[in-house]
Amino acid sequence: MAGGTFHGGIHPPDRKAATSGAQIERAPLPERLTVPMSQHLGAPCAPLVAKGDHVLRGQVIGDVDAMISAPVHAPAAGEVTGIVTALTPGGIRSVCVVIAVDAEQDRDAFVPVVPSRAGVDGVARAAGLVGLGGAAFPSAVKLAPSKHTPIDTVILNGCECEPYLTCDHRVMLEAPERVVAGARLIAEAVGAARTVIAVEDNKPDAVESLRAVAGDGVEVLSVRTRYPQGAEKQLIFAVTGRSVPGGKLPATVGCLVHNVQTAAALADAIETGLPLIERVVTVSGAVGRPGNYRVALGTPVSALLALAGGLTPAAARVIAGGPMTAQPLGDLDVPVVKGMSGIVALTAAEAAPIVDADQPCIRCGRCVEACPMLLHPYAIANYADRRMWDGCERFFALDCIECGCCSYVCPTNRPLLQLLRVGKAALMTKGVRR
Amino acid sequence: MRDNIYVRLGLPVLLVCIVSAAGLAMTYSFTKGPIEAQAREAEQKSLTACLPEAKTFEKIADASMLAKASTAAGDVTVDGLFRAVDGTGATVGAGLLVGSRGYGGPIRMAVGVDRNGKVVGVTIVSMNETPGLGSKVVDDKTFLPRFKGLASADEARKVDTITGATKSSRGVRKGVEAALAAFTAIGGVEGVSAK
Amino acid sequence: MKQFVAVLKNGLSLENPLTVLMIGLCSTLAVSAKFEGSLFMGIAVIFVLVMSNVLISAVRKFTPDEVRIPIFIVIIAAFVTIVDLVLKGYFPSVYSFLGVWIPLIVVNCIVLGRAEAFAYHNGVMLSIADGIGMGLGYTLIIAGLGAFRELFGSGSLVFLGNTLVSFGPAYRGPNILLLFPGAFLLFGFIVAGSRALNRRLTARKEAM
Amino acid sequence: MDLTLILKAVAALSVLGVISVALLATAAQKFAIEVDPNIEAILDALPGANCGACGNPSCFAAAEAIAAGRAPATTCVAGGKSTAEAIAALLGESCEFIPVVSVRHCGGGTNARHAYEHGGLRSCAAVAKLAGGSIACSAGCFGLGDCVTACPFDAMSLDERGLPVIDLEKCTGCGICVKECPRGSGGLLALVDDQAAVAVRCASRESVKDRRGACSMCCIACRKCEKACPTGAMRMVDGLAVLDPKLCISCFACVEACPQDCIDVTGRAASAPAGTLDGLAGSYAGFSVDESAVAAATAQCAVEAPSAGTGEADA
Amino acid sequence: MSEATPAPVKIAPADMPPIAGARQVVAGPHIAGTVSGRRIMLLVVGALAPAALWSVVCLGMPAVIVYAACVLASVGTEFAWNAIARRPHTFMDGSALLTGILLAMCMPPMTPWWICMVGGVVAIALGKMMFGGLGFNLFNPALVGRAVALLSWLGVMGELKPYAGGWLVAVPDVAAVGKFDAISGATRLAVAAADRAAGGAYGFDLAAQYPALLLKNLAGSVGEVSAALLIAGGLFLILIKIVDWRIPLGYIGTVAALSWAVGSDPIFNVLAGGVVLGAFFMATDYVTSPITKKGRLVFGIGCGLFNAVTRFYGPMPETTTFAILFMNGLAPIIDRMFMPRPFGWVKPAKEAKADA
Amino acid sequence: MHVVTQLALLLIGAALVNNILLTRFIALCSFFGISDNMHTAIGMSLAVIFVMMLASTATWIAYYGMLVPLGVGEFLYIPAFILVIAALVQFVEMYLRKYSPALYRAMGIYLPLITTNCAVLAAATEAVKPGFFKMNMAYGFTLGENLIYTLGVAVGYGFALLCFTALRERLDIAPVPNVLKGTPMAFIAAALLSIGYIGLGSLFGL
Ligand SMILES: Cc1cc2nc3c(=O)[nH]c(=O)nc-3n(C[C@H](O)[C@H](O)[C@H](O)COP(=O)(O)O)c2cc1C
Ligand SMILES: Cc1cc2nc3c(=O)[nH]c(=O)nc-3n(C[C@H](O)[C@H](O)[C@H](O)COP(=O)(O)O)c2cc1C
Ligand SMILES: Cc1cc2nc3c(=O)[nH]c(=O)nc-3n(C[C@H](O)[C@H](O)[C@H](O)COP(=O)(O)O)c2cc1C
Ligand SMILES: Cc1cc2nc3c(=O)[nH]c(=O)nc-3n(C[C@H](O)[C@H](O)[C@H](O)CO)c2cc1C
Ligand code: SF4
Ligand code: SF4
Ligand code: SF4
Ligand code: SF4
Ligand code: FES
Repeated sequence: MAGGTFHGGIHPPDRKAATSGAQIERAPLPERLTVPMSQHLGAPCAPLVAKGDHVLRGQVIGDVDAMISAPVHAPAAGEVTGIVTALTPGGIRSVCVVIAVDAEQDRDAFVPVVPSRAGVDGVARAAGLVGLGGAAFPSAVKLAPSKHTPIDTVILNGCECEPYLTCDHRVMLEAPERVVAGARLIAEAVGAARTVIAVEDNKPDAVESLRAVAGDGVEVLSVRTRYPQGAEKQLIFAVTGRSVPGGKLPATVGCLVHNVQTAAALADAIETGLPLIERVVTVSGAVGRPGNYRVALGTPVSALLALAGGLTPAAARVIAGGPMTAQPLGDLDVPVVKGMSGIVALTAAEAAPIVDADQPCIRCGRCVEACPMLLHPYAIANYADRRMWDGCERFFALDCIECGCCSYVCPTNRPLLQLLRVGKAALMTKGVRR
Repeated sequence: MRDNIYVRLGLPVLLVCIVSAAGLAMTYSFTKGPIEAQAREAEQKSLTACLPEAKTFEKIADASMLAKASTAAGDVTVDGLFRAVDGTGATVGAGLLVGSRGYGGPIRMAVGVDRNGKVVGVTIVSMNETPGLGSKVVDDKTFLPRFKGLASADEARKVDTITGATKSSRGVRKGVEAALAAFTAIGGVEGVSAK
Repeated sequence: MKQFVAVLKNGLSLENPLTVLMIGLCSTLAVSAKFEGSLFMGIAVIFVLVMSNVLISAVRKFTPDEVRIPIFIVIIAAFVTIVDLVLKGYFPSVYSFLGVWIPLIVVNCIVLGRAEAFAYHNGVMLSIADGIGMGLGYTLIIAGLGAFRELFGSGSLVFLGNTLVSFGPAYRGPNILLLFPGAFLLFGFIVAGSRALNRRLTARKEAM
Repeated sequence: MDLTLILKAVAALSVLGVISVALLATAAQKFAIEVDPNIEAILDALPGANCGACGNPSCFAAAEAIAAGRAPATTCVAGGKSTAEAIAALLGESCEFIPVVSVRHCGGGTNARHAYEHGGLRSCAAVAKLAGGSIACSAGCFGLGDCVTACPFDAMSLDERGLPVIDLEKCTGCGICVKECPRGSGGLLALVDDQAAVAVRCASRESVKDRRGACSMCCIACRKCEKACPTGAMRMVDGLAVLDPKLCISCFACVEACPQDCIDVTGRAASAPAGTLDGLAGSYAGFSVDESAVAAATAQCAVEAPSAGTGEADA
Repeated sequence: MSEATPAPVKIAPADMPPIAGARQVVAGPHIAGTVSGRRIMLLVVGALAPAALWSVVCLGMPAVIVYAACVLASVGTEFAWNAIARRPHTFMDGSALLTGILLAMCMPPMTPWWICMVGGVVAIALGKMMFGGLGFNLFNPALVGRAVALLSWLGVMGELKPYAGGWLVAVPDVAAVGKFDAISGATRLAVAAADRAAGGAYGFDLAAQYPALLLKNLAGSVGEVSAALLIAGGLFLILIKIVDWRIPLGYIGTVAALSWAVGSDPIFNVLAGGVVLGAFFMATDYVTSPITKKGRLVFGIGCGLFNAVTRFYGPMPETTTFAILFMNGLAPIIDRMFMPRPFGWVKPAKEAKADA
Repeated sequence: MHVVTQLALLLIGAALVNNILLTRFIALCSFFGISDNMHTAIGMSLAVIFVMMLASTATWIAYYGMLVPLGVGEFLYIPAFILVIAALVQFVEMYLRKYSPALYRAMGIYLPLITTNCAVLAAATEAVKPGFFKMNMAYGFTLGENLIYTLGVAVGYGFALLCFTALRERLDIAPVPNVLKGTPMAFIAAALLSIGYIGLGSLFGL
């Protein structure tokens, strides 16, 4: 059996104390929302509104007729002042709808979703639901029942293994019933026999609160605290003992994984018709007032930071998400998007040192030991550094889940993950499949 | 006929083979003399060096004697037995060519034994020992003389080896031991002088 | 004639068999512990190369393609055997040092390599030039290597029984030069050096 | 002289010789298989760099494909015209080969605004993934030289502006740089007709306002080049000047006209033998533009394609 | 959805607390562990320190000279190389220091200073920098230095007198070795080998050598003075996870097992002849040993096998240097034998069947 | 000595102690030429093992079956051996190309290289004219010993070649100074690898 853990991994200092006790606070609306049409994996949406239109909260403002996509809704009532191309936190440039927020508005009123097809996945699609665990994969695709690959186990991912982040933790504490309701809905939708909510054992209070409302048929499982416990394949292994083959989906081993916030949002969408227009974001690190905020999508990161007391003078780096996998932000005016779980400001001392690839690998083997995918990161990185792509392929670069464990442990701080990404990108453009 | 592949390919090869073989056979007959002379001269030279008293060394071809010598020498090969004859034709002792084993390969040496069965001299004919290390058995001028006057394999076994060249010097020592043993086995001077 | 000289020069620098073409390495590394031996090796190779180049070039028109290798190789082997017998008969000390390496001239990659690559396609005169050029290129390196290893490894240079140079008995040279790692090591440096030189030569040629 | 020895030797070697020949001759007959002699010949004609630009794993694989008719004589992109012609001759075909070279469509470098100073790995591919790239322009060059290291023909180098310079004499048009550049698909590097005499140093598809904010050398869509071009080779496509090399006559009117210095001379000339600026100046004069522009063009060319400059000295 | 409804608030730029200074744009992960390459090297130096200091105490001035010459030459060569090649300086990363110390520890105490210097220069220049510096060398630099010095001046090093006398401890370690020491400076291992060859005629008691080998062995190289301190240092490194236990265990285990199999004393054979130094500190060099766990075990066993077999059946008993260098040469192919299988890896054949 | 022990020692001696590449400097051209690619190295190793076994059997038979009875072995063995080897290699190449294309692709392209591979002639010669390899064997081999010996030589070749190829794979990604890049560094690596083999010198008295 699984034993509640996986191979490899690391134990970074969790630094969650600053926000794990902070109640979720609803962020005020900024003057202007910049809502990207591409907040998810898959086809970007086309704007359905034009400059000068007035939109209502929850109104669909962007959609596209593609299987893998999710519509975008107006996070607040206001007037569309422009359709522009702007940078998103992920580093891509996306078409964005800019909304000048109405000064007076009811923040709870919304236009409920109108599903175009029946079933849980139809609602998920209409609500623009995407994975809130980071990848922002359209949930409807995952929830659509499939005959070829029946799902027997639904796992809710409440691990939140990244340091600093506490938004999932707070949601599990403050709204456990919604998480459980979401879990039930998902299990029902895919016809799974077993439903597990997996929480790392450093959050016993969350386990408690979930167990209190779980009832029959929903297991709350405490798993070992170890990064990246929350990564899909590792979590499936920890919970069920099954290994997802390289390049295959979890469904091949009968599993479906969703983040706890995704489940909660799904419950909202089904029960009240609320589309995905807000999410909980942890703001932590070198900021004046760290906390967890419920933020309207499209809010500029700078406004959110301002709300959180601004950056302290020591802040040297701002990142969008947990420190292991997050993208750095070059521009603090980028909007909050569906997949953004946190904003973390790091001081120079906390942040990893900046090094170029000329730091040699001393072949200590720590990265090999840490890699949860059992790869040889040092080798892939060496080959990527020399642009020897077939070397990358020989060492299975495409199996890397970009967890960053290897870079974390490397004593010479080689930019392993960055090199791995370069190698993977090169292999993918070459058309190599895993 | 010309189109036959066997002929087309075979004739040139055959021709080359015939010419080469003939040429080589001729060269061989020309050089055979000098080669043998060289070999003999080299033999004589090293034998003389270890038994200066003798003028000539006559090779002993008696198979049974050779067999006896070989058996007595054990691992060490006996490459040649010689009757040492002085200017008057009298047998003054025996020369033995033996091949022992050192660090880097075979050590071939000549051992001269006098009428009384005592070692007169040892020379190294060829060896492959490491320069600066194994080569000490020659470079160390005190080493080979250590065998002078020894009369039996047991005595030879007590000769000290050279530090750092243990294996080489032990190889030489074994050669001398074997030479003495072989000399005894073939009946000493009597055996040698018996024609 | 110009071509003759050009081909000859080629073997010495830009297409040196050892440092550029990387063939004929075995004997180079093996016998270069002593200057005398390596010099004779070089001479032997020149002899075999020139003679076999001449003969092969001469009979190339009558050599069926399918059996060219056996024919070449028998010709080469014949010359090698001649060298073998002559050295054995007249230079026994050299012979005893070179030992195995004489028969192995047959398979010395330079000899067959040049037969295939040059003599089989060119006339007798040019083949002679190629033989001499390649042979000299080989000899240059191997004798130089031999001189260096012997001189600095053992402290003296002996040729046919005469000591040419000596650092005296107190000299303790790095013995490793005489052992096989030393051969590999020095040759690596020689290749590096000759490459740098070649690069400069080529650059100059291009500049002209 | 030992006659029997000679006879014995001759007999021995002859026997072996005969056996060998018998073996080989039998083999030659029995095991004969059809091999396409063309493969070897084609392989000889290929450059042997095994660069993989043609999509075959090695030159040998390419040769096999060409010989089998699975690939055309022009398969080898790296070998260029001469290779294609040689192979076509081997196959008894004639070939239509339009040589291409790689050209950079960016004049940014030190002229471009940098969004941030990136840290870590000095590689364009890596920086492209960092917060949208280190320069404000979404199409411009990062100047970290991934293309330079990737070029198998040593045709590229980074200049002091932090832009890759392509030596057109060495560039074989293999297109590897275009593939390796993270912004190659956006047109930053592109393969163009070898004869293209000018290049637009901008590939941005952003609004002119954004472009101006990002770079002082950008194309501002003023249409001056379009108007100046006597043959209509320079046209405005979606707010960006684009050259049609087939129509270009190397008059350099556009170079002269561009207020942004955004159009550059490549060192090639449409109607003159490749690589000579003399011929270029002639056709230039034919369009009666003043002398200083020629000087300017020549000077720019020296920056752009050093070897073309030396080529001129040669001629 | 029953939260309080705050009035819509607008954040005017004037209200905004400072958002400045955050200009680092670097790829993730954004936090890093605390182990640095330099710290690893210095910890290894630290683990060696007790044994090294004790050897200085026992051997006195000659050991000081050997240490000084080796370290100076190593670090100096690294400095000079980078200066000449105009590369960034790396002599402060601690690995050259470590190489120097380890080189010194495998030199005989009476080695002339100039041989030590040559060893140090060769170790760094030939053994490391030519390969591209730290992390790229294929063979253990210290052992390359020692091997080249040894092979170059076998005569000189073979004729070194044993050193008797130290600073703090006056009694030299001669008694246990018996008359052999006086004659030739032979190590205990050499005496044991001679004794074995003579069928035990010398009556050399192996078990009686333990105390000397563990605590104060003067017949051997500088680093071999105290096996106990080396073992302590090695165990410390294993404990703090700098060294993988597989290599030392495989090495020492194999030497012990083979010694036992040929009827010699396993403990004596492990303690003598630099096996402890080699197994804990030299075979474990990251750069020149396999990186996979299985590979490391195979590597350790290989070292032990080579060491023991050559010790018992070869011409010279001290073959630790060669054993490790030989296995260094095998390390890449060993790694290649244990190529990674990613998590969830399926045998291609099986997968094909499943798909069909 | 038991005959099995003796044969085992012969094998170890030929493969490791007197390794043909690193301690006897034979067949170096292919060693350096082919060691830059693992696939090629594996193919070559297999081809060498196969051809050497075949060739040394053939030459042994030719020598004892013909040259010695005729009394011409002394001076005719070089052309005779090399002729046999060349013909055999070419024959095998043709045969494989026809009947086992897979095997031909795996090792066929290396076969021509083997003709001029010093190892084959050297091993064939050692079998009938002992001493060349400095093996401490003072007698000519029987056919069986010859086979074992040749196997040892060939396996030793393959082993060293594969180790070296793996080493060079790592050299490929090392920032070696420019002058030393490529072959020079390969020689230096070979030098250090051969130091390891020194430790095996004279093992078991071989
Ligand atoms: C093209 C594609 C198709 C997918 N299809 C499914 C699916 O049918 N069922 C499913 O459960 N997940 C599906 N996924 C989602 C992934 O399994 C995974 O949940 C998602 O990529 C986020 O994972 P991560 O955050 O661990 O990276 C799909 C993902 C991609 C990229
Ligand atoms: C390294 C790594 C760590 C992750 N950690 C978490 C986590 O702590 N919590 C989480 O919900 N998802 C985490 N994920 C994302 C999951 O793999 C997976 O995509 C997600 O749980 C799917 O749920 P969603 O589609 O609802 O987002 C992580 C992914 C990776 C690659
Ligand atoms: C490269 C090398 C070459 C050697 N050459 C020889 C040699 O030629 N002769 C020899 O007896 N020992 C040779 N040895 C072995 C040792 O020098 C010697 O056997 C060992 O030190 C034991 O010697 P001892 O018993 O006199 O102390 C050599 C060792 C090495 C590493
Ligand atoms: C556990 C460990 C053992 C080491 N052993 C050696 C050694 O035996 N010789 C050496 O020169 N360097 C050693 N080093 C230092 C460093 O790894 C070595 O210099 C590299 O091989 C240089 O690239 C060691 C380092 C560590 C961490
Ligand atoms: S980032 Fe990739 S290679 Fe590195 S530890 Fe994670 S999965 Fe392994
Ligand atoms: S952790 Fe770093 S130094 Fe260690 S093996 Fe991996 S890349 Fe090399
Ligand atoms: S510049 Fe680009 S297209 Fe030209 S040769 Fe280099 S990589 Fe190929
Ligand atoms: S052209 Fe592309 S690859 Fe080349 S330096 Fe610019 S961004 Fe990098
Ligand atoms: S392999 Fe080329 S000379 Fe030996």
